Amino acid sequence: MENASFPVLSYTTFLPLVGAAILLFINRESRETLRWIALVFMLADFAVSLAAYFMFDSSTATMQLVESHPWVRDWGISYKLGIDGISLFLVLLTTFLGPICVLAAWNDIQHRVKEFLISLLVLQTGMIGVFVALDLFLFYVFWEIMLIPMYLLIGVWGNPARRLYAAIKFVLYTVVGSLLMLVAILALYFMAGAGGEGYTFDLLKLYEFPVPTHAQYWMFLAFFLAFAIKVPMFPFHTWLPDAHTEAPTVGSVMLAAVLLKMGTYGFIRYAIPLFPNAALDAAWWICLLAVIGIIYGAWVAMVQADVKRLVAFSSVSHLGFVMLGMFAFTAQGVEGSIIQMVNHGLSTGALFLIVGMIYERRHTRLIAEYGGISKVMPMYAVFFMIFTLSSVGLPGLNGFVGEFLILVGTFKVYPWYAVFGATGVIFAAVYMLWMFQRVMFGEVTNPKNLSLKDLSGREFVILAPIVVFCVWIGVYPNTFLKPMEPSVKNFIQVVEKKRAAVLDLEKAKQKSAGNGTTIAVTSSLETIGR
Amino acid sequence: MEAVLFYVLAVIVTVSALCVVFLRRPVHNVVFMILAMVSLAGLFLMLRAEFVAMVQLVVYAGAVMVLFLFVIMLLNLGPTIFQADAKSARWWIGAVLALGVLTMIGPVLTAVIPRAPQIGAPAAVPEMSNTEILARELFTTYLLPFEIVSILLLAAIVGAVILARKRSTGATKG
Amino acid sequence: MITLEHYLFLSALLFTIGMIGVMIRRNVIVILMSLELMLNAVNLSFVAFSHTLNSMEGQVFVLFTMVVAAAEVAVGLAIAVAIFREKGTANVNEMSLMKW
Amino acid sequence: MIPVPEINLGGILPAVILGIAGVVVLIAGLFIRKGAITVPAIISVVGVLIAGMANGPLRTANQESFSGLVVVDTYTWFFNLLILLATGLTVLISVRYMADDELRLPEYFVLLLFAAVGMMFMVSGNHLLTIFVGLETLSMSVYILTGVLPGNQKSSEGALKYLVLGGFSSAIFLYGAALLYGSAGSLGLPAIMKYMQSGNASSLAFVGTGLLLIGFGFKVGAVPFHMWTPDVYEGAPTPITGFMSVGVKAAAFAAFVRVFFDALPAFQADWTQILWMVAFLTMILGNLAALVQDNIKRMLAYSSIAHAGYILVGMVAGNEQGTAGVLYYLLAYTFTNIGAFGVVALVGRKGEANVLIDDYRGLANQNPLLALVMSVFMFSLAGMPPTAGFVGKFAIFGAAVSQGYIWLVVVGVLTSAASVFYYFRVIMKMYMEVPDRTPARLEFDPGMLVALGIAVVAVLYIGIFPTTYLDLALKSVKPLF
Amino acid sequence: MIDLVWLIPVFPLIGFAINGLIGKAFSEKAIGWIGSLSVGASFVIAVSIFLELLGMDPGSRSVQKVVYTWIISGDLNVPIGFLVDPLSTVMMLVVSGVGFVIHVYSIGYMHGELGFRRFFAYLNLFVFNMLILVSSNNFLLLFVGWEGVGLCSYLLIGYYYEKKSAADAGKKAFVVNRVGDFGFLIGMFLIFVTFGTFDFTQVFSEAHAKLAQGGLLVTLITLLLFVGATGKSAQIPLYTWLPDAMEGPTPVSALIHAATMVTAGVYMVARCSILFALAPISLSVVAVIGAATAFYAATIGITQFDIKRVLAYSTISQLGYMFLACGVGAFATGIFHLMTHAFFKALLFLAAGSVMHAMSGELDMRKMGALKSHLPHTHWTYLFGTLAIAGILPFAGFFSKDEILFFAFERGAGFWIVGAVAALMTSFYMFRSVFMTFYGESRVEPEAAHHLHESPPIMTVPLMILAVLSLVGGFVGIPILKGWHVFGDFLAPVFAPAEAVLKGEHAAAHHSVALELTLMGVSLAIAIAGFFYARWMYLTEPGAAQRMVERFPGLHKLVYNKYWVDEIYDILFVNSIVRFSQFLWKMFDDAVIDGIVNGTARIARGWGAVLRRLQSGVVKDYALSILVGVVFVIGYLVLR
Repeated sequence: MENASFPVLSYTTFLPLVGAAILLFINRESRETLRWIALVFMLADFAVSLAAYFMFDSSTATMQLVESHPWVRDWGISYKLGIDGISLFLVLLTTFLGPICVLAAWNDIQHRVKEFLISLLVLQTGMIGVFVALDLFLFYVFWEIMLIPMYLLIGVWGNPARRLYAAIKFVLYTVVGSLLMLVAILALYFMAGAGGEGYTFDLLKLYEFPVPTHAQYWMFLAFFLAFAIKVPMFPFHTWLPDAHTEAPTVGSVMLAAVLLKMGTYGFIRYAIPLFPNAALDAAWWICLLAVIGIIYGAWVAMVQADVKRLVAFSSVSHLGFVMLGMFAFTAQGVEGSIIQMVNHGLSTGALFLIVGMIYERRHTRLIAEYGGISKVMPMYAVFFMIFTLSSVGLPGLNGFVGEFLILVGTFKVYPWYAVFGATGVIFAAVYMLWMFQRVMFGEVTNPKNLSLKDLSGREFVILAPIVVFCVWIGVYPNTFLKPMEPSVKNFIQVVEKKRAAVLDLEKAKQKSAGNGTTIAVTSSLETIGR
Repeated sequence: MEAVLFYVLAVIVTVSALCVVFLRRPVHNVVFMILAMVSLAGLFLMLRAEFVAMVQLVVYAGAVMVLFLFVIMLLNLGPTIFQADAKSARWWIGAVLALGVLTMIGPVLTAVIPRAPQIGAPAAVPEMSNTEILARELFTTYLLPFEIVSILLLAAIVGAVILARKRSTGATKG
Repeated sequence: MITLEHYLFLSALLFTIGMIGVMIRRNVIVILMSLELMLNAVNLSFVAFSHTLNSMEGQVFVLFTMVVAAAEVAVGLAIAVAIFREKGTANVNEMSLMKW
Repeated sequence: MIPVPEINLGGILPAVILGIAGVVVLIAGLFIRKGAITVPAIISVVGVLIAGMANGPLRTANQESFSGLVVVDTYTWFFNLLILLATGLTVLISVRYMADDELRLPEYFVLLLFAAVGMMFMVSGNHLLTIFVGLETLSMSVYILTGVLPGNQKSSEGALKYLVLGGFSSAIFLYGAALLYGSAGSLGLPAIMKYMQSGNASSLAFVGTGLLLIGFGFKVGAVPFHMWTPDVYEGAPTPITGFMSVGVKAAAFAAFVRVFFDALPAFQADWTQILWMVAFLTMILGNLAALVQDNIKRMLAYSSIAHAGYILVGMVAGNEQGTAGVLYYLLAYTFTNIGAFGVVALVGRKGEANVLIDDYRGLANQNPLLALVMSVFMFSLAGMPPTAGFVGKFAIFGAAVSQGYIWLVVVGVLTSAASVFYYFRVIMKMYMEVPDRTPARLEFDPGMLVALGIAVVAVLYIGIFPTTYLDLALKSVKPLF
Repeated sequence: MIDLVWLIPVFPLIGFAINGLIGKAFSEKAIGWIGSLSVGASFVIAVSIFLELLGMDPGSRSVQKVVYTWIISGDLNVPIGFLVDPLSTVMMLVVSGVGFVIHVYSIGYMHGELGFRRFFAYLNLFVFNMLILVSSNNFLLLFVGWEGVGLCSYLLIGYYYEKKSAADAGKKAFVVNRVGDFGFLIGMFLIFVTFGTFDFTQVFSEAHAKLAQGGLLVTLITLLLFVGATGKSAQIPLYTWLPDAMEGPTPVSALIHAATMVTAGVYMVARCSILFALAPISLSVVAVIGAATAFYAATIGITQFDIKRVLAYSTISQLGYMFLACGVGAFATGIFHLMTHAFFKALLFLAAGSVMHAMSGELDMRKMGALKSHLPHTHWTYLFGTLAIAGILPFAGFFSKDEILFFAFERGAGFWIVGAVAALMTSFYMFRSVFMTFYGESRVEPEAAHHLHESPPIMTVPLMILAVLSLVGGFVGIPILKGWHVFGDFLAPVFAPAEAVLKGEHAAAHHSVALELTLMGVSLAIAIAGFFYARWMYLTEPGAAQRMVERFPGLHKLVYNKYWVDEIYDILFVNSIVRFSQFLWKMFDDAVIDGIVNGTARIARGWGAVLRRLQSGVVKDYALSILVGVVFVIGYLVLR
């Protein structure tokens, strides 16, 4: 694949980093300037990514706008970027939220503005990088880089109570997973290399390489751990509520809207296509976990006293849907889960913004502290309502399309999972509306709430575009479904084909006690007792 | 004859070594150390290593041990109770482990027997004295280490000087 | 008949005694002496080997060992003196400001 | 009469220059007014630079000289470079420190340079005698440097512990050498190798190998021969600690690798087993013990033990990639750790004060840039991309995986996951906590600035564009295979 | 004209947009009329479409209009499309027509309310969703409207959100509906996996081919769909939300919880008539549930004093009738009753609203009485409504209800008896409400008394319109006389396939005029009996009610408290789940998982603390550890 004429992806990825670099040299006292520069760079980044969107040809499934330059030659590491229908919208989502986050932090963050904006921009680069990388090494680098600014966001600007605990918990959780994944990456690299493909970290080349099943299990396990923690899937989710609760608004937004998607994206881009046999063999169990997550998250969310915590657990539930659809492994399921990634990014991100706005005013996240807010903040109430409904999955808004596709897709394969998953829809209504009611409805019991000001112009500007997209996806999802259609189809075919190929290969080997260095390496992998 | 000499020396060495380790008075330790050195020198002689034997006597038994003696005088470490950690398990564990090493290495040492010629076989170049050969070797083949060692000694001297010159404030920092 | 391994055993014995000395004595000075014992033991092996093998290398090595040992003693004693000046003891067990 | 010995200065020129520089400093010390340390420092740096130039040509060289006592090849070149880097940076970060700690001794630099000389002979040694003498020169200087702090009991105590244990381990090393000599008939590495290849190697040789391994294991601070490390690191003057953690370690590993891969490949299967165990213990103990340290020097000491463990994994892998990984890792580690200790020395302000991790509270407010730099070093130590530390770990673990040591690598990554905790703890203190008392001003000096600048840039640069350096490492280990 | 069908839902949407976004600029009147006229416009179009439909020959009265494709994913392809056939047309007419009237009424009723604009916006949004629901050409779009109306009912019930009870009621309505929707959703999935499409015509035309008659699959599908219906249409067991829904403003109760939304379930069942026809079991379930609800709700209705709640339970009971009709296979009749019910129930609610208006918000009938003189228009309109619902000839209710009873009888006398008894109770409690409200001696509290006033014409005119409708509405379905049942004939083509199946099932019903006439007489008698009994109890013999209560205290208590169903549900579902969730959160999340996580960390640090102790600080111990190493290494090498 030759390089794209105009390295739009590199620009998208590194523009924020440039911004960060520039900020380094701005006097920390002139906060407005800092904010404006950050905002400008985020907007520019969004513009560039839009350019990428328009350059994107939605009729083909191949990687597009590919840029590939050798990086570490003798390890076969290359700087390779590219997007397809699957990553396209995640990139757009990220760049879209960038400026919004800067705006959201405009008044929220008052101390160490400079460091904050720098971390934010670096984080942006890391996240986009994860979505556009097509080289395992590069991917891993971005994957880890992203940790650092997030750690700072939570730890420095989080709310004093437990920010340190939450921050380190977030990091350790992630690192444990991703380091094991690193081992798997290396193992894969050497197997493929010995397997004659030539030593390379190029994802697309590695797709070709049929990993023997027993090795797949180990590697998939490692990848699964890394991604499942990030998603987070049911038993690995406990870092999420803490991180969300302690993080500053913008941190929560980025965390919910994009970081979690890195996990799901990891599955769809890496874990499944690289190890199809293991993935599909495990699908049943993973779906089980997903369903448990859906219901568990919803139930636990229901009894939370802290708005942010509640939304955090709702994320666990929503991401459960995403995983369910993905591992149902039908066209609807996968497309649904991708759409749902975007949806969750929009609605949950927006919810965190909403919560942040009122937190800015009252400095508490306890539901009990509120009540009757609608009366004092009507416009706020409207937005809050819309996002609540979109996350409840009301038809006509984005949430419905995703959840519906996922459930339909799942129902074809695992009817019972779909049935139980669907109960999540009920509980979603319960906990969201209950929360909404306790916060917004009733008399204004708490005198502190009487004097709250309604949304400012800035806040309106933050929320309005998100609403637009919520409605857009809800009413005319094809804008988003069409571009991903071919990629998803191709994804499914590729995986199925590779899976079959591996099985055939192994049958063949069983027949003629195969030679082939693959065997050698795998046997060396088997003798991992040394 | 030879055998007798060897055993006598061996016994002296061993005993005095034990004394070094087990006697309570540092001064006595030094004295027995010297004794050990001297008898080792004897063994060296038996092994036809005259020069080494000489150095052993002059440098070790002479200089080094005297240095020890000086220091002991300087710090006048008078008679103290037998300073071994009799009580602590350290004593036993240490001793046992050390003996363990001995017992393990011991049998291995026999491994060389087949290659070992009888003691008393003529040295390589009979027309030259051991010292001469050694000198030749030292100044041709082993010239480099010889030079390096000079640096080592220089370092040691400098070090000894600055360490000794350290004025003691007594107060520990940090 | 006195064979090589007589010498080797003797040296091993000395080495062990030296180790024991390091292990059980408290007095810095004596510990240094025990170290010297160990080095001497090694020297014995070297000389014995060199004699058997008819090669000078061993004896050369011994010379260097002696030099090193001497230097070590000098420095070691210097440090010991310094410490004695500061703490007024030569007991290593009391030299444990730094632990854990 | 004695025949003129074969002399070829070219190969050992860098060492010679350093030695001369040392002597010059020593003499200069007599003439400049007492307590002036800038001049000696400058002389030393210049000496290091010249030595560096003299080292250049060695890159392509490949010959034995001094009747096979030293071998001059790319491997030597690489490590000479490393040693010069370590020495130079140490000198740079020392100046301010010494000024603070009425440690105004020119001899400090002399010993530093002599130590470097010793290291160079260690890495170029092709004969156990050379290696031994180099090792002792190095050790002797470092013993003294450790104890050099006036009126600081910790310093003296550290020196004594180091000396006693050092002597102990050298005795063991020597005994091993003796046994090898007895069986191989010579101590030249080629001779030993020939003998080992011959097949009828006596079990004496095995034991000798084991004892050598212990000697080196002591120097690199591998469990269970590591016990001296924390105390000595804590007691020694901070820059010297940095020097030990990179220079001494590097030299020791250089000799370790050369001896074991050059002379003892025949036993590889066996000593690999031992190293596997040692590496395993080292990684676990180092990281776990570091988790609970409050003194940053001690924490870094344990962390350096842990890193020794990672490097040993590279040796266990035992192929070219593995050893190349070791070299790259040492390079990365040199910059990183010298930098880290530079910051420690800087934050220590008055010598050995402020060495608790808590003393880093609020550093980010007081001096954001310094905090950022320190964070970079911490990330590199924790093995986070895009720093050099990450590429190093990647290289080593990769090699180990390729040889099928998956479980060892898993232990490695899990322990480094644990290590993230204590490295990030420093960052946490710097960025997320506030000092209980307003700390004294930080005083920079050009030397420190240059050193830190070089270190941080290098850590990032060779982390992001590692290709060249990996190639170098790979070329440098060629002579061993 | 039919091509413009999409305009029908769009007009209210526009109304919603205008009022919602820029309404702040307008005066109350403007807002009100924008809202109303947008619905009126839809009505006009609906009428014209209706006329056009009449122009076509009965066989081809089914037109589809696809606007655009909504979701394409794999083999899933869902259009935004409309289906114009008699059934949907009738529904559109009812919804937009009644909707329009109620909008106009609201202008007066909501006058001066704080959230006036919000109210009309929501109301328009509701009408939009309702029209989508009834006019969509596929299940998914129907589901969209289905959920949409649920949302609007949530919003409008919670209109007085400052009242906790109101907010709770709104939430309850939404959640309970969600439970029903859950069933609906699963049903749709089954349909999709069976037919590979959501399109009505396709599904229904293939139904016979793809589904074995009375087979498990079709039964499952229909039952699941019916679960959805029970949620929307407040049938046992999911009816509990409707009475609470009365917290909303009265026009809302009229429009949503009487005339339109709650009938969505009936519409859906009728729409899927063929599927149900194929599943006899489901049919009988529908019938039983319908009958049971009709009876059960009526009993509760008898004992309530809150006028709106009385109406609410009567609504539930009437909906029961409709399902009973569907259950016995008389889908057309069900729809017929749906329409008439829309008229008179809306009327009743609006009249009740007018009463409240006059009584400044009082709802308790025990505090009313003798309002006849003060509220003449309200009185006679309410009376019309009552006569209609009680089934007095010639009011609309008579025809539809009687027809239902007839078909029920055909299916089985049991159904008929239950229905008849329910009818008796209906007429009883309706007249009871009339007497308690408008007749007898006034129990009005003095301060409320002196500003009693008839409502303004903007409210009374709609009442009159509806009153007329509930008088004449039944004439489109005159039984017996061939060809006079215009309504039934109009709908016939829609239900033809279902009819066919059912006919095949049980032998053709022998249409004996005599029987039908007798039944008519009986039901009329029943209605009148109810009237007199109520009159006796609440007019001529005040206190009789009290005696009754004293005679059966237990029974009364039980019924008066609505059989404690709400409480039981709370205990069974709400509380238990909340408790369990608490447990999960505290025990599992915090204790177990985080316990493991933090535990690992603690163990690691613990080990660190242990290992550092090895570092005793005594140099000889260090030497010892080296020695240990020596022993092991040598040992390994020697013993290997």
